[in-house]
Amino acid sequence: MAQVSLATNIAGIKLKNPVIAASGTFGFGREFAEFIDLNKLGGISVKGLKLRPTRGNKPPRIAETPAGILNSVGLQNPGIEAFIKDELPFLRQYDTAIIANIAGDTVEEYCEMARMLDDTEIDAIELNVSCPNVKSGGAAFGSSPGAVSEITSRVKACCSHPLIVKLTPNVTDIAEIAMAAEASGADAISLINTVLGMAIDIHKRKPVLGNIVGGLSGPAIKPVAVRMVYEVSKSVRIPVIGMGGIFSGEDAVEFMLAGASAVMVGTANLVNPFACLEVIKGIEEYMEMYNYRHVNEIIGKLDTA
Amino acid sequence: MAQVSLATNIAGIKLKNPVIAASGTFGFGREFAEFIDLNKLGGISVKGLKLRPTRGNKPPRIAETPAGILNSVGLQNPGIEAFIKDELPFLRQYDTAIIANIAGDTVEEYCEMARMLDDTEIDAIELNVSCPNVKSGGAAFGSSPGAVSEITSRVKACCSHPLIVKLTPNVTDIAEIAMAAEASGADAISLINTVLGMAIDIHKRKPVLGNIVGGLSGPAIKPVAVRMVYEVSKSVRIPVIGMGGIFSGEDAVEFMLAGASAVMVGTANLVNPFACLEVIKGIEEYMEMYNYRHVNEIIGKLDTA
Amino acid sequence: MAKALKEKVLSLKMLSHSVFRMSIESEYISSTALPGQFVNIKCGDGINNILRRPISICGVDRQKGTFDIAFQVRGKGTRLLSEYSGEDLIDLTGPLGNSFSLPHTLIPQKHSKVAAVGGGIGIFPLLFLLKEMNNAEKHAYLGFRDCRSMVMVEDFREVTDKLLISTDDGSAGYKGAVTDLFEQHIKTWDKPDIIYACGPVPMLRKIVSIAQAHDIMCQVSMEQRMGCGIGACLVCVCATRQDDGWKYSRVCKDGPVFWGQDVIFEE
Amino acid sequence: MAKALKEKVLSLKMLSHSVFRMSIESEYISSTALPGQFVNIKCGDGINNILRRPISICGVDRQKGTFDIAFQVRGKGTRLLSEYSGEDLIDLTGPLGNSFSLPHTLIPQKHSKVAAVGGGIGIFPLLFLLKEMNNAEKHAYLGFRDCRSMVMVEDFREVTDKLLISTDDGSAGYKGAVTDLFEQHIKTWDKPDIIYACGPVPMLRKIVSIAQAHDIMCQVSMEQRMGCGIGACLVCVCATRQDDGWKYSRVCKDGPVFWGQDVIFEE
Ligand SMILES: Cc1cc2nc3c(=O)[nH]c(=O)nc-3n(C[C@H](O)[C@H](O)[C@H](O)COP(=O)(O)OP(=O)(O)OC[C@H]3O[C@@H](n4cnc5c(N)ncnc54)[C@H](O)[C@@H]3O)c2cc1C
Ligand SMILES: Cc1cc2nc3c(=O)[nH]c(=O)nc-3n(C[C@H](O)[C@H](O)[C@H](O)COP(=O)(O)OP(=O)(O)OC[C@H]3O[C@@H](n4cnc5c(N)ncnc54)[C@H](O)[C@@H]3O)c2cc1C
Ligand SMILES: Cc1cc2nc3c(=O)[nH]c(=O)nc-3n(C[C@H](O)[C@H](O)[C@H](O)COP(=O)(O)O)c2cc1C
Ligand SMILES: Cc1cc2nc3c(=O)[nH]c(=O)nc-3n(C[C@H](O)[C@H](O)[C@H](O)COP(=O)(O)O)c2cc1C
Ligand code: FES
Ligand code: FES
Repeated sequence: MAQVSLATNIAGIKLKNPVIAASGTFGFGREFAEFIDLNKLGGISVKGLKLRPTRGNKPPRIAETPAGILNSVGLQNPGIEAFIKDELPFLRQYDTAIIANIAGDTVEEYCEMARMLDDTEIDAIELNVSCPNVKSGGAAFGSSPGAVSEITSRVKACCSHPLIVKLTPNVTDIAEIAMAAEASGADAISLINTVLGMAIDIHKRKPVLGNIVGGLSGPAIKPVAVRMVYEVSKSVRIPVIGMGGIFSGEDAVEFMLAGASAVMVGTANLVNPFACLEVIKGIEEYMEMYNYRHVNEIIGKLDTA
Repeated sequence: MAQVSLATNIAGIKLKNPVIAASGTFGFGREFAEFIDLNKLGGISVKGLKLRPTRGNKPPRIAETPAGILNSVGLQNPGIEAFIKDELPFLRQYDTAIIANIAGDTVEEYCEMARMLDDTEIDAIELNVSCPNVKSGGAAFGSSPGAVSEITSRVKACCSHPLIVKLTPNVTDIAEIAMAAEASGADAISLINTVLGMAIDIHKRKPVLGNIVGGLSGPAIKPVAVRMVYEVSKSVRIPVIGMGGIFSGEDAVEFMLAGASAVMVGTANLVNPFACLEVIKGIEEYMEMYNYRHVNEIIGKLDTA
Repeated sequence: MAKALKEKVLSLKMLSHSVFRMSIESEYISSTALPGQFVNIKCGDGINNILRRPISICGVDRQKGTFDIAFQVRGKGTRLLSEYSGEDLIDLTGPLGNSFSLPHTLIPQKHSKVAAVGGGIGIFPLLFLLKEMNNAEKHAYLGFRDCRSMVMVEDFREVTDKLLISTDDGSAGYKGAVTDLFEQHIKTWDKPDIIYACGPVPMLRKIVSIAQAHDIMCQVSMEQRMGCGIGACLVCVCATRQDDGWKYSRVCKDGPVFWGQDVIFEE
Repeated sequence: MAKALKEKVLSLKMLSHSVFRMSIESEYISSTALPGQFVNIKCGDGINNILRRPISICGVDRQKGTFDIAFQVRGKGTRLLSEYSGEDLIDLTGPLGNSFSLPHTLIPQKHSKVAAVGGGIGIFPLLFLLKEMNNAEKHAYLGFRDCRSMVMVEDFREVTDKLLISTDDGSAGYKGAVTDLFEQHIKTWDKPDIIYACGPVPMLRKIVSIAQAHDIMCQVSMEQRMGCGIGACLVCVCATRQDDGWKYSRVCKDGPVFWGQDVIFEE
């Protein structure tokens, strides 16, 4: 059998394989370290960090929907200082890319966090732009090209780590937003974050989630995610990291064919602590089946003739 | 057991119950008439009509995804004249609301169709604004409040039937779009149309659909649809017709609690020719279980305290 | 007229590593189905696996009130179908689609010569068709991948006057495409009056061109991904010729059987 | 330490119209589980029904290497669980969560008096707890909807010195809430040293207030909708007091057992 190489390099981030644990579904890695060898992962995107400790939303915070889940954790968080002091040293023990996913209420908060991370040993920053911009009416930063431009260029100016901008799918034109991020200095794009959704308990006549609305993730959103990765990959030159409902190697290959240079696995971790490892193995098997040696032979190789 | 009444009246359209077959999944009713008594339906929204006969998209036109389907029929269609001549007389035999779903490439086409329908015996027009506006760059009419305003007011000016504007979910702010439709004369809003998605055959390394992308429908999108119906119902005063993944009476009740005055059943018809009837029965059972007598006791009665 | 039915599975037999034959009790289907028609089966729960799966009727027993299907396990739906067992109820709609035109309706005055050409899962509807033909000389040409994939050969032998087999690897019968086998035969032998074909698109395209070259009537049964299966949703189309050009016809309602010359085989 | 396991189901017994007890073979769980801990079970395929379902361990047999769970069928997940049968493999993670503090660790010098108060499905972890207690006088108060819903009464009788039962409709035992039954008892009778409670939130709130009124140590086991079950996703929280105010604690990792006075019962 041909020796396959899953190693890849995205915007200066070295990955031993293209599979990264998605933010918010993997904590700071500690709990999963009981189940799997974190050294085997391409990378870990940590739970979204905020400048200050944050309590998060009122429970219940999760609901099951057809082939998906809704969550409304709302960035419960020890704060970035605690992360740097208590969590990063633990994570740095492992030979895997550590991505700091950050979320702010204002552009200034994002910048402050980026500066605080600047002399830490993380491999990249992932800008979660799905959060509401508290200063300008509460629309998510990620919902307009202008806001994405501003936040990207401002953060880029104050950090030396590779900068991944993570897009929200709740927009009319995702390619336009991705292009704005690219033009403003993003080194890579990751997508998609969760799709806004809601579930109702018809017997209690109440929303299931304490927060009323939440983010839909899991296999249900995979077709939407694949489409957006495809659209974005065609529109930007920087690498794209795809996610949304990846549960198997085959799912990951769909994203890679659509143009993703790497993938993130989120919801799957919740049901299966070995999910990331199984996705890695599945990609490997696919490559062996078709005699590919490098992931580059898959990435963007969709035939749309 | 209390006698429940499912009859309702939406923007002047009398419905014997709040369950309408969704456009594109029920043809012009002929095929379903073999399986069910069309008189039992609240209404039928016919396959999207175009001004001229239309071939539609290249097959394959359907893919199965987790708890959903993707379709890319692309408005295959005998044209509105043939509808009026050959199909409407058949449909008018039945005592059920007939809604003409229309789709144009330009505002003028929409107006022309509305005029042609004006002296026919339909009960309402449903404006499918998910189609690309050929004259202005190909973005869907429904993707900006401005375009929705224009098309709504222009069509409203040339038709006397109640006008339902059917929104696309592929937008950043659905409430804003709904408000634009309301302000421009819409008598009701229906939502959601399908969510843009894509599926890839990793063995052929090709999109599954001949059209590359398609519209996601079915239970997978239900949380997104419920959320949008909730947001729109809070923002407009005109009635809202909800749809997206309704397979049971319980699903329908979710939409009604979220604010929908009526619902449409789409994808469920494809797997189960009795789907609409089962949804009607399910709503009835729910009302009996909680001793409701009128659907108004459910509509919008979500407790979000 | 098609009905939505819940019928009892009587038996499920494994015919090869991947092909199963299922007998289903159904007074309605067995008494109304015509060769070429299919049923649309809800293999899963209809929510997580939404779409029904179209499977041809491969035989009926009107006395017993039963009919048979044969299917290959390919993906999720057919895998679920292979897990049914006797006494389970199966949810299906049918009989669906048009049907093959029987020889006596096409050439009433003659004991006609008929060739049925099938490839892979395309052979199943032909069994029903051949069985229903009287007053015809029946030749069948069946193409399989290899000898391990050969199924229903005895059933075909019973209802044909001549049976020829090809395998891609030559492990049984003629080595090569069934279209080549067929073409050689009509060159060296009396040509048939009618060809019925079912199988993959490249095979059908070839058969139609052979039929046209030899001026033989030809009907083909098409496959397409389906939604409703009853003609309402317009997802299952194939391109067909009409006077003023072409249009998309519904495989589930206008087909699955088309006249060979009417079909425009895309790419 | 929790593990992800695929274990063999040994038996499934129906205890009432909606409650089942399942025995599962697991060397690992039976030898490591502590009372109050739970397992998180993949009831469906994990794709269409994504979330695991948390179910308390209601007993272990260390000799045989087995453990038991008991569950009520409520929705999709527990319904699927009730369809398992002997020899099936069950996919679970566990043992998860912290555990009840046993009396001898809380009051080492004393043969303490213990009250276990359970309502509905909340009784199950208490059975394991009561069984694991030595050197204590054990009273249990179990609340059921009606006599049809009463389950495991004999099991509880075996591991308690006194067992009291209430039903909402009075069809067995005390008529009314188990909290009222319990409150009457500590008024008329020697108060316990420790209360362990598990059940619906209103019941727990009441028990905690009774405990505080009488100055009794009290531990409660909380329920919350869960994601990962291992502490990583932060979806399963309940509000708990801390020095400088309050925070959200993870029921799956920091709990499910909390000190009564630490929990802020919302709404
Ligand atoms: C009219 C007709 C008659 C058929 N008769 C038979 C038969 O007798 N025996 C048999 O084994 N097969 C038959 N097929 C093909 C059969 O329908 C597919 O093999 C089956 O749907 C595959 O489903 P799956 O879940 O196993 O595969 P998946 O790949 O998981 O299916 C995904 C989707 O694609 C569709 N699909 C995949 N392959 C095909 C195909 N070749 N044709 C149509 N839809 C497809 C499925 O229906 C489903 O909607 C027939 C198809 C048609 C259209
Ligand atoms: C630590 C813990 C221990 C438990 N122990 C037991 C036990 O021993 N026996 C028993 O019968 N039940 C127990 N439960 C409750 C049990 O988890 C729920 O009844 C079950 O998850 C319902 O799932 P369902 O699919 O039947 O219901 P559905 O309503 O279909 O479930 C939908 C979602 O809500 C969640 N959910 C629904 N009700 C609850 C609930 N009460 N608590 C937590 N999540 C819920 C489900 O896990 C699922 O994610 C326990 C819960 C927790 C948190
Ligand atoms: C419980 C949960 C918490 C999440 N928290 C975050 C977060 O803090 N920051 C972030 O950028 N994305 C967060 N996400 C989104 C995921 O990282 C991912 O973008 C999304 O879930 C889609 O991928 P999936 O379908 O594989 O889960 C969260 C998702 C879930 C399910
Ligand atoms: C096969 C198919 C064809 C459709 N065609 C149309 C159409 O012509 N016009 C329209 O407004 N919506 C069309 N729709 C969208 C549905 O009417 C409905 O808005 C959508 O599918 C969501 O509802 P559902 O999940 O119940 O199907 C179509 C949907 C499907 C599945
Ligand atoms: S499958 Fe719906 S028209 Fe053929
Ligand atoms: S369920 Fe994930 S932290 Fe508790």
